[in-house]
Amino acid sequence: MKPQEPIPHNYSIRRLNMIFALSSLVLLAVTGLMVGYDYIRGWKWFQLEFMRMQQERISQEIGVAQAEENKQQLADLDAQDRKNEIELARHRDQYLSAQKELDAIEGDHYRADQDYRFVKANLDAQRYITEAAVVQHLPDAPQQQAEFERQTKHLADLQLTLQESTRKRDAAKANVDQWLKKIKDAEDKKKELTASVDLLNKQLGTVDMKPFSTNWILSQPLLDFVNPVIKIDQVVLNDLSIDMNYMSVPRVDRCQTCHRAIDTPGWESKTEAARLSKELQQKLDAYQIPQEKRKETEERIAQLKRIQDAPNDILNPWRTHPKLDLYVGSASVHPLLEYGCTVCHRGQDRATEFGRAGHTPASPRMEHRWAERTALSAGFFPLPRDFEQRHWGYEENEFIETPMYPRHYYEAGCIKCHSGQMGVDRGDDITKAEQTIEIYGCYACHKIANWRFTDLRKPGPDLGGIAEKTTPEWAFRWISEPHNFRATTRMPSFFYQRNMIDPNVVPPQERAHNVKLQDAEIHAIVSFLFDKSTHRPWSPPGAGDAARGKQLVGSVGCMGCHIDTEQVKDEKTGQIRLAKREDFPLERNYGFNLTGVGTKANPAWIYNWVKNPKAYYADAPMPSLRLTDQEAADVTAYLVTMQKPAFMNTPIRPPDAQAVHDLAKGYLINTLSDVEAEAKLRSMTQHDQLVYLGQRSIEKYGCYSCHNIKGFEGLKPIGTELTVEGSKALHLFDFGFMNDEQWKNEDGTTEHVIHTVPSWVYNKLRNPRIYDDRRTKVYNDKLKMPNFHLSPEEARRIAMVVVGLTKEKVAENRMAGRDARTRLIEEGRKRVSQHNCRACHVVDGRGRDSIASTIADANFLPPDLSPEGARAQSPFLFNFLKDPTVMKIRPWVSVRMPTFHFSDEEANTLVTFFAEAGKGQQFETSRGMNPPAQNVAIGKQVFTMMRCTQCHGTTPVNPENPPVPNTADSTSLAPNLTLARMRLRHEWISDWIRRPNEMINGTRMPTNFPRDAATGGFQSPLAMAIDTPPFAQYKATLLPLFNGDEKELKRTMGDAVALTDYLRDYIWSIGITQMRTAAPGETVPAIAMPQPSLPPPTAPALKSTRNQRGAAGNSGGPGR
Amino acid sequence: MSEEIKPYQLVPKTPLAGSAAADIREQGEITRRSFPFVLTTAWLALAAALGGLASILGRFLFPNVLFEPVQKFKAGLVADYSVGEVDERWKDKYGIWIVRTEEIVYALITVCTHLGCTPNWLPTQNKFKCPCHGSGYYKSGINFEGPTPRPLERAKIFIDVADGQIVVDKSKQFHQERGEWTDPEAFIKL
Amino acid sequence: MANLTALKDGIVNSQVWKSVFRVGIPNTNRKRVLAVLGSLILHLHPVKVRRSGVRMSYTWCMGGTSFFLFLVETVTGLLLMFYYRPTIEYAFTDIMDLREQAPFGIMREMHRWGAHAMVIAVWLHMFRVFMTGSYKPPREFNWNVGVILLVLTLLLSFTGYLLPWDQLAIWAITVGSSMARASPGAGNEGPMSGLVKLGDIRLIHAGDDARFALIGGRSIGAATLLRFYVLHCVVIPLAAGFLMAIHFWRVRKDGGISGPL
Amino acid sequence: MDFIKDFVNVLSAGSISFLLLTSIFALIIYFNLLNGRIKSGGGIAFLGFGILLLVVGIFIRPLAYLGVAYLLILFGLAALGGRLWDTKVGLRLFVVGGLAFGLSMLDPNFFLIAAKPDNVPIVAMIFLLGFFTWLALRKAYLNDSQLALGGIPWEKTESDEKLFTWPDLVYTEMLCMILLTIVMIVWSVVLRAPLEEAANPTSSPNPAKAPWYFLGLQEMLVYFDPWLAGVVLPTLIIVGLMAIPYIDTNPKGNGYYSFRERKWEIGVFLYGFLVLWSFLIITGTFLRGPNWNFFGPYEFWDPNKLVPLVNVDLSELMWVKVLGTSLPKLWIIREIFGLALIGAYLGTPPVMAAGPFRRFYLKMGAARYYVGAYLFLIMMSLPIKMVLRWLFNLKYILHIQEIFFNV
Repeated sequence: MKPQEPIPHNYSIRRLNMIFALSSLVLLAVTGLMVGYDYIRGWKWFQLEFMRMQQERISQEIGVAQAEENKQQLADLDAQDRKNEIELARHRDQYLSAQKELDAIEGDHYRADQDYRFVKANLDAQRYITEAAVVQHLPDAPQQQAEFERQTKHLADLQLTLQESTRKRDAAKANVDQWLKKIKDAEDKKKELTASVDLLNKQLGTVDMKPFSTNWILSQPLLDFVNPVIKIDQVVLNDLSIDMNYMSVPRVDRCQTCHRAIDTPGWESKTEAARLSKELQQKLDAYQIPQEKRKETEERIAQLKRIQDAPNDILNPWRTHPKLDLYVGSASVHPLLEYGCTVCHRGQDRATEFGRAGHTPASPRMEHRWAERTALSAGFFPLPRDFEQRHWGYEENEFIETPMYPRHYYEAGCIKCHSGQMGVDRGDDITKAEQTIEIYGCYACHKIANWRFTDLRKPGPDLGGIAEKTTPEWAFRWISEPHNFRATTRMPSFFYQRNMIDPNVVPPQERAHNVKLQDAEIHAIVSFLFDKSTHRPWSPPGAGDAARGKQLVGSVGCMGCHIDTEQVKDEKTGQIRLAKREDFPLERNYGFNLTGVGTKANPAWIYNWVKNPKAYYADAPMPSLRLTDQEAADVTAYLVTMQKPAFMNTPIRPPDAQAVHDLAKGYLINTLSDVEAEAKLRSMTQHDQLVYLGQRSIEKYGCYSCHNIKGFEGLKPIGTELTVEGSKALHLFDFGFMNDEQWKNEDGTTEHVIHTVPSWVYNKLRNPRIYDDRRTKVYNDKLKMPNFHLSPEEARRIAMVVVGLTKEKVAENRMAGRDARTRLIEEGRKRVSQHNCRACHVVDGRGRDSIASTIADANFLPPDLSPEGARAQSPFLFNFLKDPTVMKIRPWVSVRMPTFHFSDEEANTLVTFFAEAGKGQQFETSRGMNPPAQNVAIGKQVFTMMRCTQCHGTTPVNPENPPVPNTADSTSLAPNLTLARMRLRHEWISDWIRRPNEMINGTRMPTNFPRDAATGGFQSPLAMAIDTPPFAQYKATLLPLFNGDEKELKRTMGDAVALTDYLRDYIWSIGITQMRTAAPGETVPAIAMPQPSLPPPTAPALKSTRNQRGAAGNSGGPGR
Repeated sequence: MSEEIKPYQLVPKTPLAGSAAADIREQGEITRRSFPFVLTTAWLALAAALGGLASILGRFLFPNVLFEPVQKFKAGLVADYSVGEVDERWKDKYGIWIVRTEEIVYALITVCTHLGCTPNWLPTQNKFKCPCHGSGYYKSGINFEGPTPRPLERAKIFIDVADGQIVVDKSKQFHQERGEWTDPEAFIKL
Repeated sequence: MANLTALKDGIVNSQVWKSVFRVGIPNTNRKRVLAVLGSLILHLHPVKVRRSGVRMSYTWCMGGTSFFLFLVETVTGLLLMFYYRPTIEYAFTDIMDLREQAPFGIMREMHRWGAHAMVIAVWLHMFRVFMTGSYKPPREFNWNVGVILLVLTLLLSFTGYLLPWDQLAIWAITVGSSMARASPGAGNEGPMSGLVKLGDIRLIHAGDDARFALIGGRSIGAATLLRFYVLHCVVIPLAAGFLMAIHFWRVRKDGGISGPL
Repeated sequence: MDFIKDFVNVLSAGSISFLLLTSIFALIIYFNLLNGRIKSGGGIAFLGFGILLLVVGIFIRPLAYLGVAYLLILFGLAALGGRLWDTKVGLRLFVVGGLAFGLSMLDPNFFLIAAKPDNVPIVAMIFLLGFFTWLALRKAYLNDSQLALGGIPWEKTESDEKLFTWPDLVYTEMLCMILLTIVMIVWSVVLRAPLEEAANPTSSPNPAKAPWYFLGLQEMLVYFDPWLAGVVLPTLIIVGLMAIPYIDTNPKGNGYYSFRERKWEIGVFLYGFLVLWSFLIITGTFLRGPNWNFFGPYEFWDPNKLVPLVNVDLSELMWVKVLGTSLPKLWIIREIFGLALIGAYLGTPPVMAAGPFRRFYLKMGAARYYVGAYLFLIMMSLPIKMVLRWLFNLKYILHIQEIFFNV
């Protein structure tokens, strides 16, 4: 078909064709590129890699399963199969006839069933019609009624025939089955044998990605929407929304897309596997795992062992989440479907790529290892083979507002929901971190407006009467560098810091000038404090014996809150070195270190302070140990011997007049003009200038935040508020010139600043002045935060809390500990933490390791208060807390329970806390009960049979200072039982006698009624013993009490609960009912009843006391 | 050293003939000889590319991730359900009836197999009745009246070994007509 | 190969094919004419066109590019509407989802770069029309339609810029729209707007001035996002489409691609 | 390398770069270069202007830089043989431009700005504008040389000869579509669309820029009050564009490239489009950094860069500085200088109509003349205001706060 006539063209068609062909090919290639770009995504590689690992593991398990599967059994099963086949063939005709017969019957049965259904349907309709007729009083109601009856009868007949045919059918079926039964049984047995292998093979199939396998085909580019195996895994959390600038957006966590095995056990890291297997093993040995779960736990431990012995460790992102029972597990406290991941870890919830998800490196090494790859491959597969480098594509993305918490800071995420609690259950790191902040007093300068850190007392001592306490010379040297005087002090060093005098940071001439200015400021502060101080006369101590004082200090309980040594033996290196705060339990840092107190304070002050601290200033944290004058004198004598002469002979440079003048003028300029300021300064003497400068310097450095200083009450804390510091944007943190820099701390360690918020906070805590390096600033503009000389561990802990304080709001129902009862407990815990009770006592399972480290024999330690709530009666506890002398329960303990001068409100809070924590009724007093005489008699016999008097005294004693038993055999020390009635709750006593060890682990009270491992009930030692000859006489006395009922007696002797109740009734009878013995001429004060300061929560009602044993005992055994 | 400027001549309007025609043909007019290779590859490539783009648009319409409500939920303990009774506790939230008989517990999906309406359980008449077209099912889910082609589907149901609760997973359904109701995951053996 | 061509002939000559493609492969002049006249799209062009109209170095093909990019924008824009919800809660996360999980999230890139390319193409088209003096009579009106189309393109791009609702977007639009506040007479802070009073009540204030009309509120918020979304997806494209029709029509009516008379 | 970078950084300061661009624009467009060679007379004039700049530059430092750059470009063009519109020369220019851009991409600061996904279209626009301006002027030059010889423009040689739409036009259009799709797809695959953090109405990023095609307007906001720069000028740009066909009565040059026959229209349009609109966009994108300070293309965008920007009004300048008195209270007297200056500026068209432009006035008719003149004046007010601001920090010529009317 030649064209009619050629036509002119602008471009040669041949060239256009060529261009057309080329461009179309390029377009095709580019379309392919687009498909590839969209298809190839980083997370797909992670899922493929995990499938490969699963395949490897499953095939390994198949190998193990096949090995176990005994071939022999399988073989003979096959043989039996063949035999059945042959036998069936022989009886083929009978089998066939049975089958035919069944089919026939099947037909009848179906017909009968069908008829039945039709008639039933008609009957239903008829019932409706009759009811309607009756209701509407229609004339033909009776006929309908009759019709209804007829049909019901007809239906009954049909029902009979239906049942008949069903019976016949079942018989025929049975007849057929018995031929097939043998084959079916063999089949089942074989299937059961190979069940585990079949299951594994089925699993293998789902994870198999060999080319051209179904999974592989279904995950090809344009097909991967049908039923993809490799897909994005997400959890939609609507009620845990993200606060995105005044909007709450539903949170959609997609972390599981790469972290495939996060909630499936079996992929733990080696360390986690070791920890978990040890923990499970412990539980197994302690019978804490219910019977049916034991086998499964053993398998789990075996699996963990296999993980530990595997050649290489499982790497993130394929690891299981540690502590699956607490996090992420479906049965855990924070199941994945309800909490997701980013609630605690933060990070970009919707991201499906490593870099965009906001992973934050903890150290520069980690940052390098994750280093961002070339841009092109950022979205493509990371090189699978470079495991060591593992370049996952970390990019410092400043557009992520909530980057993830780095390693060692994970528990920062707890604060968001647990800020209403004193401690996070099983969150030891964060609990200790918050306690560190409370003890070191960060909240004083930095306002933290959440329940945990509000209305706490000022950490530093009152400086109102400093002149009475110490000398200006000491004060000067102390303020300039407190750590020279005490290594473990909490007082930070404000002066001569890095940005003032560090040689390689501050040029020489400025350094000299700075020193002068710093000296001037210290002199000014000291002169201001001493100028404004009160001068109350304190009575001098009498003659005291230092040795007795030392013994007293060691025994009476001072070492719970104080530290008396400065040298400590380093467990690693073995030599003696300067002590650090971390060498001692946290509670011992509550009071200050006693070394050098002699040089610091004058004896008169020490004497009066030790006798009654509150006299010096009202809210002194130190309680009074009720020392007699002589004891106080002895203690003072000992304390005076603790001198640090070296500290006092460091020279003090006199204040440089010009420096004082310049500094004072610097402040005057704010209000007066230059000329007026000069005139004012000339009019003031050197001392006045110092006092004025001192006041302004105190204002500048914020001493009033931690110390009560007259004239500075109610001022705003000096530091920046930290309430939402964790949400502060990264660019608002002033890194100065320290970004990605290395710097050397004064304790020789080198730290590295990386561009993340946790790193900034950590380095700021380690040395607050580093961000001034290489910056030219006027003297007063330099950074002011003092240096606490925090160790890396302390700094990390505090930084973790700071980073955890975020502005994210969590719905009320998701906050932890919001119910009324928990609020009561938490208020109490706050008091316990404020008064440092854990120095001497174990509360909620924690504490007492301070005093334990100074007292050798554990039997002389103060009591473990874990069960206190269930044990103590509220009035007794209330009075005991107000005035501990009211009853001395453990006279042999040298450590004295101090008087804390609790207000009524505080005492009530504590009593409520102990009651609620112990799950007992809040203000319960059961003193009034009087047990029936018969119970008492029986109890007395049992009491003597159990020989309780070996340890417990039963003779009434004066509760206020009972005689001290001989402490030779320290394991037999036990409280006097006559005090029980006043002190202990009625039903707790019998409970305690039955299972002391479960209440207080390692108590001296023997376990007289051990648990029966099988049933879990209690075994009674008297069950057998009663018939033995030595017990004959007791048996004789007991018989009449049981009206001669031998069998009943035998039974009661075996019944541990009954026995303990009788014991309790007997103890109750011998108890005293009056606490404070009336001193001559003094009326006995009524026992003060604690007022329920808070609305009593809906605690369970008090259990009704068991029915009284009838005098005649006719009601058989006491009803249980 | 630069292009030489020569004045243009006005090209006459006369129709092309002779040499000019040849010259044009030489420019590769569409003749049979040149058509097959270059142009076929061009058109094929273009068709393939456009096909690719079209399938991309198609694939675009199938989202990789769904925000549908959760399919799996915990339905309390077996003891919470009384024997022989159809429990409608989860009907609104998850579209599931839980029925407990003497031997087994099974979960029926509240979607009529006819056209997808939600049937109601009529205790008096002891049957599920679909309001849309009158389909009727027995308590077991077997269809017996109305246009419905097949019985109600059962959802996967099992006991979570960790805390002993019933777990219903609607993402897996079981059809009675395919004999799937015997599958151990279709019911809980008591 | 033979049966292949046979097959081809079979198809091409089948009634179905013929009813659709009335003209068949236009290899004769008559067919070339009919091909153009017969097709809805192609009859946008005249049957024959001046040589300079085809020459790339003359027209730069900028008009065609702009129109093609407009079509690309429409297609990709429609596709994005499948995944984007214009509320302040979901806007940002939907756009993020386009990159994270949506199939072929690259459509967002196509749409955005297409928008920038279209703005450049429209400018270059104006540049070419000016340099060839093609605005001179009889094409003045068409030049004006072109200018309006230019403004509409800028507005399209401006309204589209806000939709991802990230910092870049909200602040670009805040800067862009704050100019409207200063319009004389109609802007709250423009001169002479103080004079428009009823007694002592100012009629033009922050609550009802030009800027308020543009962003539907006193500050950029949910109303603005919705308003810009509707403008971007419906109002301006329709207007632009309508004006383009006029534009193409006038090109033809004013004598096709301009050339020396 | 650093010396060159610093030199370019200083050069890029508003005052120098704008004046340099204007002078180069004049150099290229007018003064005979168009007919292919720098005429000896014209050449000396330009050289003189360059040296003059150097001399004045001794006193006003920036002008020295301007002079050096200007002479560099002058000799550069001369080195290219002065024949700007040859394809060989065009190619060399393109290569030099590409090389300069490539080299400066090595500088991290420049790379940060130029490689930002949203700025890539601006870089593309610069190269496209450059190429198409060169192409248009080259074709205009070819036609002009034909017209000079009394011939006909190239377009006329074929204008009456028609080609079939099918296949020619349709074919090229399809190819153009395919190539465009390829470019779009590759561009989308290589560059990711930016997505910064979620919108936060309380904290604005530093700098907060409008979309790139409005950066010209945002730049104007620095020199004029918002009502002028935000509303009046943009509307006048649009109205101006729409009025072009009605003001331009020159029948010649319709449908073919020619410069000589439409010298004034092309000159004004190119100045408005290339020098004002595109230059402002480029400055707005590349040279405006945090706190809307000027930054050289190779300079680090330091948020705490301090630039003395204290500006002064004309009334303050005259009354306080020159006459040494305090500012009079009544605004009429206070703004007398401003009013006079603006009155003179706006009064020139009627004066010119009577004087030298009489011929134009008669030819175009009153309406066209005045509309065209005032649009031109308002357009030129922008460069004048910019230069006054850069050199003397002059803010308002007319500052009537009472009725909120400032120019």
